[in-house]
Amino acid sequence: AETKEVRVAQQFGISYLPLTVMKEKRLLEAAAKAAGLGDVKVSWTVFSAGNAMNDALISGNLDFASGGVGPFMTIWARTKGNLNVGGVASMNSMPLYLNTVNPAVKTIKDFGDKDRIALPAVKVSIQAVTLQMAAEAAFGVGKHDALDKLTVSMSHPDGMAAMMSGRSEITAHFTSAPFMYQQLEDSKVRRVLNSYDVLGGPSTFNVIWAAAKFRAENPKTYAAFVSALSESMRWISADKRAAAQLYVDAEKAKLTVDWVEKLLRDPENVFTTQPQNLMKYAEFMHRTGMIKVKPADWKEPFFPEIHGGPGS
Amino acid sequence: MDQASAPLLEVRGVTLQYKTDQHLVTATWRVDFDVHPADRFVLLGPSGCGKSTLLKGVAGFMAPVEGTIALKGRPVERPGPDRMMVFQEFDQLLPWKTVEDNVVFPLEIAGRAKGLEARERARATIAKVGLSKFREVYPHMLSGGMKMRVAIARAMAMEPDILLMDEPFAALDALTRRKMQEELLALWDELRFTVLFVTHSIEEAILVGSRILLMSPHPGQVRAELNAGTFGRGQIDTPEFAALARRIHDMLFAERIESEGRAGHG
Amino acid sequence: MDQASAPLLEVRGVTLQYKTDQHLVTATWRVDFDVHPADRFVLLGPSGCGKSTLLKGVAGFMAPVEGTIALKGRPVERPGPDRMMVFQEFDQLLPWKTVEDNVVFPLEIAGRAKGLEARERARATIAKVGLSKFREVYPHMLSGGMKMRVAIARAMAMEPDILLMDEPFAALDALTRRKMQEELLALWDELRFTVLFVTHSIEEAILVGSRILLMSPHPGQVRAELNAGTFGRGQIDTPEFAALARRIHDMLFAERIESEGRAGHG
Amino acid sequence: MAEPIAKREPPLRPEILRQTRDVSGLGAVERPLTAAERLMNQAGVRRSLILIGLAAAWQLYGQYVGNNLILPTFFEVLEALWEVSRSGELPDRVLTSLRVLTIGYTAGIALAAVLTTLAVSTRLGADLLSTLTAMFNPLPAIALLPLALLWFGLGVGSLVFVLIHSVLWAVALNTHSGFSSVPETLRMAGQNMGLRGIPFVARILVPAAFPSILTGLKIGWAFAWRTLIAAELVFGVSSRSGGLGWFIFEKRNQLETASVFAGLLAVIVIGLVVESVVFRSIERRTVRRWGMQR
Amino acid sequence: MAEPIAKREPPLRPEILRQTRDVSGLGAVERPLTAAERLMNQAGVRRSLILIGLAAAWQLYGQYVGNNLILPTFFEVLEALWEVSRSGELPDRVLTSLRVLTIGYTAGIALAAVLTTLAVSTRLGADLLSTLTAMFNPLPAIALLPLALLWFGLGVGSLVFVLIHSVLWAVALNTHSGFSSVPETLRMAGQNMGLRGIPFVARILVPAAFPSILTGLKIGWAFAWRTLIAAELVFGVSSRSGGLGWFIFEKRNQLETASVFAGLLAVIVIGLVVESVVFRSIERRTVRRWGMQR
Ligand SMILES: Nc1ncnc2c1ncn2[C@@H]1O[C@H](COP(=O)(O)OP(=O)(O)OP(=O)(O)O)[C@@H](O)[C@H]1O
Ligand SMILES: Nc1ncnc2c1ncn2[C@@H]1O[C@H](COP(=O)(O)OP(=O)(O)OP(=O)(O)O)[C@@H](O)[C@H]1O
Ligand SMILES: [Mg+2]
Ligand SMILES: [Mg+2]
Repeated sequence: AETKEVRVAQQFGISYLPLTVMKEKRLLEAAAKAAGLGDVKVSWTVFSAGNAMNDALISGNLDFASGGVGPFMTIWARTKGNLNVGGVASMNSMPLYLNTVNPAVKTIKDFGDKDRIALPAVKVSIQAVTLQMAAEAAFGVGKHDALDKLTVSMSHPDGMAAMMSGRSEITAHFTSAPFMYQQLEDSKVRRVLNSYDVLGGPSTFNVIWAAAKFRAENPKTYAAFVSALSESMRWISADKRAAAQLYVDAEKAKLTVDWVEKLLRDPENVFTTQPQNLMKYAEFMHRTGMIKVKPADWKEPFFPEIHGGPGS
Repeated sequence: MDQASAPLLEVRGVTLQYKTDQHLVTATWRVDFDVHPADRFVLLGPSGCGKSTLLKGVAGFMAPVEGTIALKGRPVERPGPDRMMVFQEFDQLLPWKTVEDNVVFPLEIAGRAKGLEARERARATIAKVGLSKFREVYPHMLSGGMKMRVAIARAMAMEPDILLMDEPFAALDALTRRKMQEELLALWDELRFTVLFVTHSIEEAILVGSRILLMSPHPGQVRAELNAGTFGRGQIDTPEFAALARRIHDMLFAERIESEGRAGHG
Repeated sequence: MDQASAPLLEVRGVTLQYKTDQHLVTATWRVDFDVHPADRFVLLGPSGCGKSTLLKGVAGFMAPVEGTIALKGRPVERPGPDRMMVFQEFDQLLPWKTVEDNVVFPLEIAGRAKGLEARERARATIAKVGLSKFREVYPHMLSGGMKMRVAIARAMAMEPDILLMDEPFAALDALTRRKMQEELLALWDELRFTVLFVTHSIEEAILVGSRILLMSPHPGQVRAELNAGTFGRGQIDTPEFAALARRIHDMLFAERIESEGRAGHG
Repeated sequence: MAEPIAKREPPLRPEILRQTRDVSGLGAVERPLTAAERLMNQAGVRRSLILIGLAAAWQLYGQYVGNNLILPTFFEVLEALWEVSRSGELPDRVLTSLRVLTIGYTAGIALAAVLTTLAVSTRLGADLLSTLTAMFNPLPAIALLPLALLWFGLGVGSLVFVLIHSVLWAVALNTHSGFSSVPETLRMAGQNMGLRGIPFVARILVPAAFPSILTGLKIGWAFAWRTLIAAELVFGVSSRSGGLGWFIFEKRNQLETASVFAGLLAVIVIGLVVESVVFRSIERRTVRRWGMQR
Repeated sequence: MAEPIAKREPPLRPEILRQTRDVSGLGAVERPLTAAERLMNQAGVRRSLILIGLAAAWQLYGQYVGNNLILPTFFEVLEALWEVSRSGELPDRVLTSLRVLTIGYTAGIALAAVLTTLAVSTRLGADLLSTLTAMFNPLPAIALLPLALLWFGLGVGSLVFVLIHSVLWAVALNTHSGFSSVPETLRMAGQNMGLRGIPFVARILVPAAFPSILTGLKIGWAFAWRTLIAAELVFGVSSRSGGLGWFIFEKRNQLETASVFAGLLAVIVIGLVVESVVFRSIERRTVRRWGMQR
């Protein structure tokens, strides 16, 4: 018999909207019922960071985890051959902006010794990896860590407060939605870098992953999850206004519905199960030694359910 | 009275030492004495000769490094309420209990008396030491002599087999002291327990004691064991009392002069 | 000797009280006395009558709620090394200093002597109290009487204007006590400082004191102020000595009986 | 020092004899205090002054900084506090946190009691305590994460586990040091009554070491708060059940700095209340009344 | 209790007279101990046994769990420790952390000294200390972030600030409680020598309250570690300055659990070394030698 309880984890923020919708509209419960699994209980846990979520998954306290591309590649590489954690689906493709308040900085080549770039975690966050890729492109192979010495670890809100206050050394912030858009509303802030430009097109930001064992033991539940996720994404793209409303209500966010709707309507923000430009990250991370294993193609880290699509 | 011939407490060749990282202090050296039931046994000797240490040995706080201390034929192994002790220090009262509670506490702990009975017994004893007005007060609000009187009351209320008293009356004025001595003797007369009593006063030794152990200076050894007979306060001015006092006095003096001569050489 | 007529210490109508949340204890009530330079002034009175409290007042630890305490005409405001005190408690030594360092410490703090000089002075005084063998030892390794002797040495080495001594010899055996009394008197004879001395022993009061203040029981009031003349140990067996002792004895007794009668009514 | 005037003698004066009076009913004799002195004698007044001073400093500095994204002013925070309190959001979160906190705190204290009792009873116990403390006390909560997840999974169990870790060592260290400092005489007095083992610890050592224990409890309480707020982020929150830590995290992510500070202000207020109501009155009724602390 | 036999009298016995002997040169008289007893008398042996036991328990439990992503075994961790030590990575990080730690710890102690001196000298100081402690001690480090950034910017300055916060209150609380518990007689003895103000605090209160102060220092030291490791994540670690906390975070992100534990093991080892070398020998030379603690 399959499990009666599915444990799903998400993180905080607009990029996790598909899961929020799934939770609020109880899509997984419905899909499970439709698959003939009866009443399945879904428990949702919100985490403040990805690594604790990975610990929870590995220790068997969690079935589906969600997070950035970086942590996903890491856990896939590290568990290959034992736990075999694999991607369930991509969740979205969203850009990451590097914004600055320093008027002298037009491109990343203009950062001087006095500048400091805040990002969620030095060297390991997806922002840091993207910055390294941009640095490699700008300064040449082997120079990918040229800007690392300017980077500073700060959580999104702290980094934003630090840069916007103008009272600290932080002159630039590499962050994600919604912070990056909020920053750009201030006239003194300019965008230096867009991750889509670095990767040459839209790229996956968040991924959902699970352990192979769970999929093997609960194939129907697993399938129900994938279909509920697709359903959720379909619903979002069908009615962006309602999705924005749902987000604001569910998160008790201070953002206005209009603002969120505008963000959702921006074509660079897409909710899709298909990974995009994932291999570029994987190759880079492997080349710089952050992961020990290199996937043969984009399909390798993912479970077959989504292999049919146009991933990359 | 077949018990009379068997000593209640046998101290045989007892050497007591304090050992710390840097120092080794021999407090007493091969001390022997017997205390029989109903004895009022007094330890008399110069400051630092190991009287308190001996009492601690009998009470079970310190194990001898040599020799044995046996109570009713069994070696003393641990402290117990059958040997209530009045310590020399003022801070022996439990600061978190009032005077009355301090006296009640061991009664209840040792199961000597419970509840109201314990309280009444405590009150009666506190009255005997003249502190009825201070029953509800905490020890830190008492004078030195008053603290000692509470400790005396606490021990006396327990009516133990053996009462160990380490200079209990040293901090008391002449009158209170006399009153306390009388109370102790009256209680003894009623219950005939055994007392081991440390004092500095020769007069007190003769008045309170039935037998007196004279100790030599540091490290304490037995100098003499004398009978103090049954001198009461009435006999204080008799020639017999004076003679005994003189004799003890001379013995202690001789010892002192001798030891000082020795210290001079060494 | 024009100073002789002006008192060194004037205590005028001094009431001393301890106040806590629940209790108010009046320790002394409207006490008056004068201490003149070179006086050996003895406070004598029953346990709990406020002798220690009075000494604390003079030392500057407690402010009177009524009346004034003036030293050389100026009110006493705070403690100071000109009034070295020997406390009644055993735990007045600094546990983190050896016997010798305990004696040296106040000398250096008060600037009485420094370095080697202080050390030599300390050693000499420690020898006087018979503790040369224990110079390097920490206080917790001393017996009760030995601790008191260190405290006495500490105060005497300071040679203060006024020496306040709260039953300094209570924990000492007859012989050590006599030796200490003699040392104190010898030192006084040399330096002629002023002593305020609390004791419980009438004999000691007469031997050590030049003037004796008799206090009534709790709360302490002045009962009498007597001249103790210049009795030395040699005069102990004289009828004059005995008469004075008797007189003091009777006064204290009368007081006690009176107060007990009173307590019975109240 | 008095100059040794050539063998000066005390003057001879007449003897004095007095009658004593019955003054046993004597009440307090006090010098009158000025109104200002009386006011300043009230601990409450002094503390309130301090608090007002701190609030004023905050307000002024906040205005000077003038950046409410980083440091909102005191009044802005008060407003936010009123807001989130009225909506019932904050009280809810505070209650959730308090519940977990109480469990963890109590369990930590209980464990500390066991450990220190062991430590004073046997030499091995003492070594165990000091070794464990030296090893585990410096470890941050994340070090316990794997064990917590293995043993308790996500949720309250793990939180409590981490809380115990933050309370246990501080309380145990203080308690044990307090026990070790109990004067020998008091110890002997207790043993003399026949107390041994746990009754000896409970009836002699605990009250005798109470000042130290209280300090340990205060520190443990404070660190339990700190840890709880941090740990709620590590262990995640299921559905809407988060406590104060999550509240702060959420508000921070929404860049509502004033609400973040409102949450922190709640911690401060609770700290003050616990200190002045609980700890202070325990202190007044125990160590101060007993004359063990001034 | 002895049954009151009808007015029993002590037996009359002959008097005894003895000559005493000169035994002033007497050495230790000891009962022989068995080899096992002698061994167990060595604190080092007992502690090593405890450590070995803990390591064995870890190894066994780790094998039982059999998931080295979540809980590696002891030997795997030792291997990782050797690896990261040999490469110089860990020692580097440890040194960085130790440097910051020492600064923060020392500054915290210094501030605590100032605060407690104030607190014992004036009544307002006492109120200030207890109010500040009650308010700030429960606050997590993130609460200080805004102030830290405003005042010290990124990097070491802010870290030190947070460290001070974690050391200060614990040390101050313990010191103040220790000061308040100094027996009245000792206090008076000090004042009697004319000591007042800072000399009085330094020369009487500090040594007299040393057991409490030591406990405070131990707790402060432990909490400084905890805070440092956590704070390196919260406060702007720039890629150049990462210490042990950052090392642990990085390895955790890379799911190199064995290295994470190696980092934690380093904390444990440092804790043990500091305890047994620094604190223990201070204890032996002070409070134990002075008979203030057993
Ligand atoms: N805790 C201790 N550690 C080390 N040595 C000690 C300790 N207590 C006492 N001594 C030493 O043991 C000897 C005897 O001490 P003890 O207290 O038994 O003397 P005492 O006869 O009671 O003296 P006193 O009449 O002064 O109280 C002394 O030399 C003293 O220095
Ligand atoms: N700290 C205190 N708090 C409250 N009351 C106290 C305090 N110290 C002493 N007293 C009270 O003050 C009175 C006088 O005490 P004091 O110590 O001066 O007596 P004393 O004459 O020295 O007695 P003794 O000869 O027993 O030492 C006593 O009734 C006592 O209860
Ligand atoms: Mg003694
Ligand atoms: Mg007194």
